[in-house]
Amino acid sequence: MSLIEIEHVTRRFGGLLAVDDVTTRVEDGELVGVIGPNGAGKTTLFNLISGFTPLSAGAVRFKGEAITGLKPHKIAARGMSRTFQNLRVFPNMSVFDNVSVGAVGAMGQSAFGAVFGGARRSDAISARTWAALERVGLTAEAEELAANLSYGKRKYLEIARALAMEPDLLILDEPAAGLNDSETAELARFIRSLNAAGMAIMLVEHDMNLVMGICSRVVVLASGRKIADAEPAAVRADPVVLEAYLGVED
Amino acid sequence: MIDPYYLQQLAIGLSQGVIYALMAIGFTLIFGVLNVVNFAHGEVYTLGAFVGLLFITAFAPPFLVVLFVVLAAGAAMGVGLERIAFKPFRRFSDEASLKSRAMRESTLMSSLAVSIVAREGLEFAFGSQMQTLPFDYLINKPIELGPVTIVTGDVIIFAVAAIMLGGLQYMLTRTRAGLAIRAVSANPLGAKYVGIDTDRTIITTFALGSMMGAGAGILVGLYYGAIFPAMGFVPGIKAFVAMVMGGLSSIPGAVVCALLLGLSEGLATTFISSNWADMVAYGFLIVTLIFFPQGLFGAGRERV
Amino acid sequence: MTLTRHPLTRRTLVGLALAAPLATALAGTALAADPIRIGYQLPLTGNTAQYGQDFKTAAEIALARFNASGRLPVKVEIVFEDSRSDAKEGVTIARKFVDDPAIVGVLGDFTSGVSMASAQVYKEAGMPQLSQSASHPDYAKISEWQFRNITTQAGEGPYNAAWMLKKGIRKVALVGEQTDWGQTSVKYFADAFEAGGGKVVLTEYFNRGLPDFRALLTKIQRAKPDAVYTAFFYEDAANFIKQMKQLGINIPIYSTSAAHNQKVIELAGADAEGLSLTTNFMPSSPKPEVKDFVAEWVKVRGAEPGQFPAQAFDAVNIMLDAIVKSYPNVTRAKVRDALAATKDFPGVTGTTTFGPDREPVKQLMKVRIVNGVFTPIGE
Amino acid sequence: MSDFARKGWIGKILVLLLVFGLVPAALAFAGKGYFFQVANLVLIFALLAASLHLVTGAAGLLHLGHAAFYGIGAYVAALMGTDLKLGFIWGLPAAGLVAAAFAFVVALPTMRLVSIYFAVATLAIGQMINTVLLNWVAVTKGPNGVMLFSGINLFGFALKAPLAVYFVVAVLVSLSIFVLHRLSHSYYGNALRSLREDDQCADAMGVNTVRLKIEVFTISAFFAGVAGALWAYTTGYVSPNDFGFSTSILILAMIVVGGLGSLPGAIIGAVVLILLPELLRGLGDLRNVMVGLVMFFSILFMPKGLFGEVSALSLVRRGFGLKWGAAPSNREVGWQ
Repeated sequence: MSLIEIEHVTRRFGGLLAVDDVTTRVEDGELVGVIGPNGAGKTTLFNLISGFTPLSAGAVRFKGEAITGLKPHKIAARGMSRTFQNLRVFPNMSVFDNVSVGAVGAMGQSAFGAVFGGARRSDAISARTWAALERVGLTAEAEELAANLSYGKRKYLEIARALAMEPDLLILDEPAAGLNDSETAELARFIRSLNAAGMAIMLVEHDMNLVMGICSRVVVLASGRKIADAEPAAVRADPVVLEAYLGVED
Repeated sequence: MIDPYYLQQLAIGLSQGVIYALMAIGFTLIFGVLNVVNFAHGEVYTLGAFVGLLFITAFAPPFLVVLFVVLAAGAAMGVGLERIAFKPFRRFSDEASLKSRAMRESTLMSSLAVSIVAREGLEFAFGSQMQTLPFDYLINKPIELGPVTIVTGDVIIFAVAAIMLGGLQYMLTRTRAGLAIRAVSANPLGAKYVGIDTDRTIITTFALGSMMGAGAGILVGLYYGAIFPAMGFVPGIKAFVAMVMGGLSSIPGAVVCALLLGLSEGLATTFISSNWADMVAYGFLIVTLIFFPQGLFGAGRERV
Repeated sequence: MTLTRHPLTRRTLVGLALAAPLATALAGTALAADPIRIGYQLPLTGNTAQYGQDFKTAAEIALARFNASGRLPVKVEIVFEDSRSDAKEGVTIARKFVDDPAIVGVLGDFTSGVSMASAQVYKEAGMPQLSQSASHPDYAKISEWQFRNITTQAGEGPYNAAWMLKKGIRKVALVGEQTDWGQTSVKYFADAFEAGGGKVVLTEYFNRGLPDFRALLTKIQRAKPDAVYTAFFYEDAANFIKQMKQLGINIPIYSTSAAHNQKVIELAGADAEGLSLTTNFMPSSPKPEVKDFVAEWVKVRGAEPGQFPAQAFDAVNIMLDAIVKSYPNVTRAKVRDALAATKDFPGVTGTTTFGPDREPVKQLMKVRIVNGVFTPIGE
Repeated sequence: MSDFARKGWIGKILVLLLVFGLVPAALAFAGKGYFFQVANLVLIFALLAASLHLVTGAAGLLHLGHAAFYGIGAYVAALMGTDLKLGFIWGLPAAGLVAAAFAFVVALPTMRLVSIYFAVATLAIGQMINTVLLNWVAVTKGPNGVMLFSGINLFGFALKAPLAVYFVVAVLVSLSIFVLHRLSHSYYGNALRSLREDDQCADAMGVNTVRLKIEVFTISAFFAGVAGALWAYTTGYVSPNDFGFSTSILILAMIVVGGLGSLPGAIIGAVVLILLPELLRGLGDLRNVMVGLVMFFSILFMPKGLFGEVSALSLVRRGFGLKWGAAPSNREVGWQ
């Protein structure tokens, strides 16, 4: 049984087939990259998996159970967490509070518990939060307002928030967008370290070098269809991929 | 043959609706562009009526002159209102501040504060009673249309509302200024980047919207012969309701919904009772919101 | 750090803000030893401010005349407080009046609602309260401290019913504002009218300040009554009458003293012609006290006073009279007893006598608007 | 524990000392019913503002009908006290529960609405409830209002003295605000704030946004209902006029003046907007103009309110022992 099984997933927007019959899977501990030219349907695929966009056809199974049609928070609670392409931190909350929302989401917190509950639950939440902050190296900025962080640090903040959920599958949507080369290299090292610690990761990225450098397997989408699904070296040599990329990208 | 009674009630409901529509046009224009609720619109309406009243008592000019003076005063009020209650809170620096709820809420509150000051100031100056108007200026001479009686004001208000709506649609779609307004409405930052003077466009919008609000004030004041400081509250709420039902940014939608609102209130009075009529309007609103969350004529604006 | 200093200065500010009313109040009581004071709670701002402003003018006229007359060796002062017709404010003012030992009696409020909310405070504290306009049937029943000098609808309703029945009106449509006053007006009239053999064909309430009565008027027209009996104040009256004429509906309108105001004629003009109502105040009355009051009022306001200012004028004079009777040891209890003993007080709204239920016994008059003037009629 | 906890107690004791020591002492010293009335009013509105803070300040849902739930509470307490002869002990919880039940029913369909749509829906609901209070004469006695003569009776002791009434109100309001404080300054509060910031994103973090909104709307209405019961019992008379749109706006103005998103700010906003008109009584007719001007300038010059969220949060952490150190060594101290 794979961690996540994506089967014949299809999404139509009006007449447009944004994602067309894509089937793939991610095993435990795998680091899979999803690449493709602009408009290939990468982000839509992520939205379909994480429940943000309903499927037109197909099915998604996570840890062996169908999650098709579940609300995003239900899917998240099962151990899948994600970041967003266009950086969505909670700007008017502190870094610590931002990250704690991930922990709260995963562990649950009731109104009753907030009022009458003892310290045990909140201790567990703050432990998780600190652990996530430590992992991305943002402990020093814990009290800082998220809006005041630099762009790069906000990227890590968003990842920390996803990590605080202690997910089994982490979905990163273009984490390197807007970063310079050295920052991208740093991020690559960080992603690899997460994966080395045993976390399965799915990564959408524009930056071919990043994906090719760290992923154990690469899925290539073009116009909503999967055109390749193999190890980086094989993908690099695949004429179909070359054609798709050369045809569109400079 | 329809009972003339119901025809008459329909006519009354429609005339109410046209009055709400008159108010809703300016309200929606301002909302559609700035994405903020202008709580002071009701006070612009009231002030428009008072300016007209003062002008009438001082100079006794012809009706059209009164209307133009009031429109000019309304435009001035719009500019002033924008300067006082909106400009200081508008910081078009980046996407985040633009979408910021804080900005919307502070302008909501600042316009509310301005409206309190304006209303209480008027009350202080004029007292809260209805002002006496020269009868010659009232636009309520009956007109018999078969079994139905309407008044001159119905015709005038309908014509003015139609001109406003038509003129606005023409302006928004055919002129440079209108294009600028639409651009700012759709994407303020983008508009700024392509060289549109957003500040000026917003002021223009406020001037236009307030002009219509003030014009509505004097027309409705003369229609009922009732001008008093609190006169803007109820039509303000109704215009707000019509705007939301129409989908927040659609001016024709707001107008249609204002008509629906007037009709439904008229019917409520007919079949239930006058004091429960408000209930129907608000119930209508809730139903629209729940079943047509984008408004009846929404342009698909989401997460406003 | 700035972060910690800011809240501290703000706290100090808040502390000062809390201390300030305390200081002013203490200073206030210290100065207030000499003259006798009356509290007057009334709406000076807000939607009903026009009534409060009228009361204030009337009270000032009454007080100036009293202090000039030398009936008491000490001065009497009236403390006006603005209640905005808001119960929350009314209760706060009531507490404030009760706290001031120089205040021996209270006038007001305008609406029954606020008067009754405040009455709870006056009842507890033992403060005589005289309202010029609260007409809720339960108001005077709250305690022995509540008085009013306005005829309740328990009197006016049947009086009007008898009048209309005598005129041969059998079918009537009732319209009242959706307030406690409107409700009781309609109820007392309807009971008496139906007991007298008449028929109520339609009863409707409207929310005060309704701009458009036409839907309601059309409904009335359809019910084909002989007349409409209305419980509204002058502004709604003007709108109602004008729109009735616009629609070409010709049904006689009868109303209560609340609509007796020069402004009806001012606002509705010729349309107001024929409106019939009852009142206990006629500005055109030849009685000297009425003439004096009207002359003074015209000097200040430039127009004739209506029913409400006259009520307030009388209320102030009745209160002052009670103070004179309890002088020199003026206490709240003595003022109350003096008020309760008021008998045949000659006011501009006729003579006032308080019954054992602290309700006034007064004479009503019938008037109709003829040629733009409220004209007494003997029907 | 220890150090931080002790620090927390100092802040709490100071506030309690103010509410239960200093203020009543000053009130008793002045011996004025007027001040007691104003103090009770401040407390009641502090609770209203604090409960609205939870919905509008923390969760970011612009709520324009809060006064209606306050009104439901007041009517339930008053009608139970008069028609059913069930006194304060029953009336108070019933007021809260009925208001909460109404809010829950209302929330089910409306909580999916976003932003201004939600605001308008609450406005309409508030107006509808008010219309019912005014016009359903058979039950609410309509415009006549309800007179409640019984006063506060605690387990057979009728509390007449203004000081006793003040203490009852103060204890109940303090307890309620304590609960609201726990809700908003906790991880639960963080989840609420995430709704305000970006509810779609919060959803992706596993937060059940719709449920949370319904929950917080209901809780807020519960406390508004409690405030209503306190108003009914301290005034002895309720009428529909007191629970209209303008009251909703007044409560909203309180949390905005105080600083949107901050609980202490909401309370201070209530203190300011109740005391200010009283202080300005001397100005006569101009005082409402002044209130409008003060509101305007406070928004203009203090966009974060008297007590903005960020400074309020750090003050709460510092003053109430919730501060964590920057170093991970202190990590066991987070929200409590």
